[in-house]
Amino acid sequence: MKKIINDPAAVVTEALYGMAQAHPELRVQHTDPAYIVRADAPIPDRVAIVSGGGSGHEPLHGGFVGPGMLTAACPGPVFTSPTPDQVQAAVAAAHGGAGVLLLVKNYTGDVLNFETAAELIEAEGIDVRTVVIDDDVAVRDSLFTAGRRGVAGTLLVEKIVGAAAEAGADLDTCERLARKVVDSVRSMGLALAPCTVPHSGEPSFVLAEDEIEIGIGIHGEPGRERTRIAPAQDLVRTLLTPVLEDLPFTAGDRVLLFTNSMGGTPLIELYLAHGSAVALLNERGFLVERSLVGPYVTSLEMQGISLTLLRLDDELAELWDAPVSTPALRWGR
Amino acid sequence: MKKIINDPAAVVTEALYGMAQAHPELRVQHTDPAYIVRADAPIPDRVAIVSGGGSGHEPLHGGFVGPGMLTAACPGPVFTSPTPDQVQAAVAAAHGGAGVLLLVKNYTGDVLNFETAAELIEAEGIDVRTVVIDDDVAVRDSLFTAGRRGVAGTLLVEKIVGAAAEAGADLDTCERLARKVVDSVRSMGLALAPCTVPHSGEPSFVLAEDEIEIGIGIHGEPGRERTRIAPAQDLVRTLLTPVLEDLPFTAGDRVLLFTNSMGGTPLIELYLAHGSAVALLNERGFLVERSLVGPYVTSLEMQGISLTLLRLDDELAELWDAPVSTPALRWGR
Amino acid sequence: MACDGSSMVAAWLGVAEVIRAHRDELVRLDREIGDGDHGENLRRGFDVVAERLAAMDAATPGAVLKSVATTLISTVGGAAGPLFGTALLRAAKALGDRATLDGTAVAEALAASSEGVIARGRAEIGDKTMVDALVPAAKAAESAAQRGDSASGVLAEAARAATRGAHDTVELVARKGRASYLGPRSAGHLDPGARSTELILTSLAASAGSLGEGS
Amino acid sequence: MACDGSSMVAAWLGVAEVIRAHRDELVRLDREIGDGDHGENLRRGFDVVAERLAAMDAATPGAVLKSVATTLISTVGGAAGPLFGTALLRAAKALGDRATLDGTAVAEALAASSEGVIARGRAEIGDKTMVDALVPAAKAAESAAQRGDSASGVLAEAARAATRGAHDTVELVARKGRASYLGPRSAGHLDPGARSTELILTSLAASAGSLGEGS
Ligand SMILES: Nc1ncnc2c1ncn2[C@@H]1O[C@H](COP(=O)(O)OP(=O)(O)O)[C@@H](O)[C@H]1O
Ligand SMILES: Nc1ncnc2c1ncn2[C@@H]1O[C@H](COP(=O)(O)OP(=O)(O)O)[C@@H](O)[C@H]1O
Ligand SMILES: [Mg+2]
Ligand SMILES: [Mg+2]
Ligand SMILES: [Mg+2]
Ligand SMILES: [Mg+2]
Repeated sequence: MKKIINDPAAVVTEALYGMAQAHPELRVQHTDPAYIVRADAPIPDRVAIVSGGGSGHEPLHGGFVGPGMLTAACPGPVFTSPTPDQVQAAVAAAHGGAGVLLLVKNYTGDVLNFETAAELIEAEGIDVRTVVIDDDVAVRDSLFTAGRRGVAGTLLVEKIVGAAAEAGADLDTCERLARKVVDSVRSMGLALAPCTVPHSGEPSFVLAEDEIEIGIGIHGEPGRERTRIAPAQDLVRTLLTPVLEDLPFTAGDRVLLFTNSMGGTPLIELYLAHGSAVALLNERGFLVERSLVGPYVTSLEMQGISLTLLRLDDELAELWDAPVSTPALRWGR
Repeated sequence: MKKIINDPAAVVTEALYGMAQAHPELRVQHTDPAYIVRADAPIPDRVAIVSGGGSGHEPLHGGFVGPGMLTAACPGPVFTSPTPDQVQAAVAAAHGGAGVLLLVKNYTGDVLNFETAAELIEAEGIDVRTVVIDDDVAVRDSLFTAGRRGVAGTLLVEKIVGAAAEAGADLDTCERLARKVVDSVRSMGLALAPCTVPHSGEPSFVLAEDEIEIGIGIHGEPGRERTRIAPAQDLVRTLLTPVLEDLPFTAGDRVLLFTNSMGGTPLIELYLAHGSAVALLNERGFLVERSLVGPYVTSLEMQGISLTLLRLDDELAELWDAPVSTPALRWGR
Repeated sequence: MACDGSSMVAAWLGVAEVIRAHRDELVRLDREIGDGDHGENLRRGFDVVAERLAAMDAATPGAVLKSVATTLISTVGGAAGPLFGTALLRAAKALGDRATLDGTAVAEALAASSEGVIARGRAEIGDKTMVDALVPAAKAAESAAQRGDSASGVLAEAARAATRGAHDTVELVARKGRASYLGPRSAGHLDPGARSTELILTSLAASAGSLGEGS
Repeated sequence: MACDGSSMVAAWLGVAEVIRAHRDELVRLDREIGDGDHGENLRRGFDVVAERLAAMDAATPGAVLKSVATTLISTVGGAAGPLFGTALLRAAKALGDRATLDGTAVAEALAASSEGVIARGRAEIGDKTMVDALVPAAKAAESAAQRGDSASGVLAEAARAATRGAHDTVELVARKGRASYLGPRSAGHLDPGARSTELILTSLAASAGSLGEGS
């Protein structure tokens, strides 16, 4: 394992220290219980939007803290959900009196830890709601499984709900919007090469020279199948087909297309894949009205991409376009 | 070679097509002669800032086209300088009547092609100036070599000069500022793992399990030496020491620290390295007044980082802080 | 020596050591069918458990369990943190403020633990989780207690059942937790949470045995 | 057949084929001490050269060279594009509007080419660049022309000298171009630009030879 780290057990703490240096517009608590909060929080009478999860997906979630998006985020150890203490501490720093919305990716660990946190927060008399995000179509949902995973679609939920909260929406509205985005967004990813978790030191999986994993999760969890590497346009079709079928999206739909890097795939390949996906969607009669391309929901240095599609209406498009000012996502104003 | 591409010879064209889809605020000519220009160009009586170079360093340069930064950029084939035709075409689209400043990274190919372009542009009666950027301290400058390479410092030149042009500075001022930044900025990088150029199909170099290359160039050119991987804080010291000695920077200097990923290094390691560099600079009495952390001047999927230090004064700090609105760098307004 | 608060402290210090010794194994097991952090999560948590227990004043067995539980909840994260935390909180509650434990108390604690884990995680037996070690352990404990076994005897039976239960997860297809994403590919691997449950119970049983019998 | 415009077209079509055949070799050489694009850069340029020449009307040798030059300048990029472009622009200028070439004309064209490359690239002999193939070629051409050799004879001498010069770059340490960053590590490798210069001149000489002598 070759990494730019010191002690594997101190990676998150030390990275948060660096993040604090780079972003004076945030308040970063880099030691336990670690959290990241807007410097101007708590904001009176504004709903606090709080998310979090294992580290290693940067810029998710901490890079999305700021005006127009998250009020606070809790980074757990690499690929491990944060503890209830962290969530409580983040909420204490973020809560402005108008309630808290917890945005949680659907993994057993995240759900359980946020569940415990929510109980404790509620016991303090704070109005707290939880919305679980599960946009990954690679895993079939069923009563007998842990359900679909939360992946890149999380960014869209955070952006859109964050915009609403910034504009003064109440907790009911924020919760409704989060559920609306969750209901309208689907993702699927693939990997060309694995990542290595610092405390493990071994690649999360092994692929042959010409092999790729279709339906990869953002922790290196396997997906639907292993296949041969193929031309970009075929890979894009392989990802988009189940995404389009799942919701289902229908021709004429207005959509936002988010082409995401798993971390190690260069921007030139991302743009190429994005162009290919737009062309395919145009062909099938979809209106690609918004685009996002970049390494936003990553798995350390894993090579691969995911494609996320969100069905837009005026309400969602407007909230998407609203100003946002975070380390990783910034526009408007 | 596993990449998300179709035909290796079409990578740049297809990626530019995708970029055009993602960024309606740019005009992207994706076929030959390829260039990227702000959609609102030419802007009357505003100096046009034009840069370019081989592709594979994304978001450099095309991702820095927009208000407050580049007017236009010319993407060559992967790691190959653009042709004079491309520069001419970009300038034709960008020139608003107040002259053109060409920002060129110091590589023989880039210098020669931009030189030829400048002659042709001048012959059209346009006032054109060229500033060559050579911030990489890994390679010793000498009359008997190709000189120091232009690397991550390029971003700082483009940002600062772009801000001046946006504010209406004349060509003399823009040229002076470019030279001032070039005189005040130094960089050095290292690589943990190589990249593979699509048309070559082979890694640009080979490192052993525990080996890293100190002083790597952004095309995988070798640097000073190969050493063993070491803790992050030692790596940071190895990069910063020659950077600090070269200018030289002196204690008490106000500086901007730019921690850059070569492409495949995840953000968590970047932030960790950034924190380590800030701590070292603080110890030595420098004032780190501005920070930038991210994958901005990359070498495809190469793993590694570079550290860039710019000596700040009020003029440079103010231009750095000025609003910028490009695909990859955005703030203010 | 009685199965009291201080022997409970000693027993959990022993567990912390066992977890440290098996950290890499648990990481490896979790890498095979999960995300490779189970050993590191528990190591992080039990290091703090050991620290806090070493500094702890004399307390009832229930209070010791409660302290271990809250420490695990606030340091482990992941799925295992809240699940082991719930297990121990429920056990603590079942024990109340008893000063020493007999076999029945141990069996009741284990029954409460396994019910707690099922209530929190909604896994059933056969889903290839820690439930597959914990439920058989609780059942074996109940039988042993009914036979009148001592605390250490009950724990020894529970540990044996947990070992068998953990081993039996190898052939199962996971239906809960991260391993469930693997579907049929999860078969052929030992579940890391079942393995750590086995390790914990075995260590507790060993401590109880060497410490001698309670009332 | 005379060494005229149409044989010049044929000769450069031959060069385009040779470059295509050696693309991978030139990529490999450039990967060893540069950035691995030399073969691909020239392939891209000469593909367009071949296209345009095939569509070209009858012209003087100088006009053909000028067309090849401007095509290379606008398609090759990198260091080689402007350098080969300059070389051929200068050669075209030296030939003026002569309809056919003799040995002296060829030698003059090569002298102008090598001066042009040196003026543009500021490399000297021994810097491990295409100059190390081109300068000896020009010198050998001059001697051959002074001995009264024909155009094809002069080209053959030039090609032989270029081959020797290219081969001699192996032991040199690069002081110009990308390979210079390698310092001493650049020794032991053939310079890709010297190799492509050798290939071009050898192909031109072969075409001239098989096409027969000019005036
Ligand atoms: N729903 C559940 N019910 C009971 N146990 C579970 C459940 N989900 C996961 N587990 C247990 O947790 C273990 C994984 O723990 P750990 O690796 O620490 O958490 P994570 O899966 O969040 O990385 C699994 O091996 C399994 O035994
Ligand atoms: N200053 C120079 N003068 C003459 N030839 C040079 C010079 N710099 C580089 N070259 C030649 O160019 C060749 C490399 O060309 P190419 O790979 O196409 O360009 P780049 O180095 O820009 O990738 C080198 O092998 C060398 O022969
Ligand atoms: Mg985990
Ligand atoms: Mg090149
Ligand atoms: Mg795990
Ligand atoms: Mg080259």
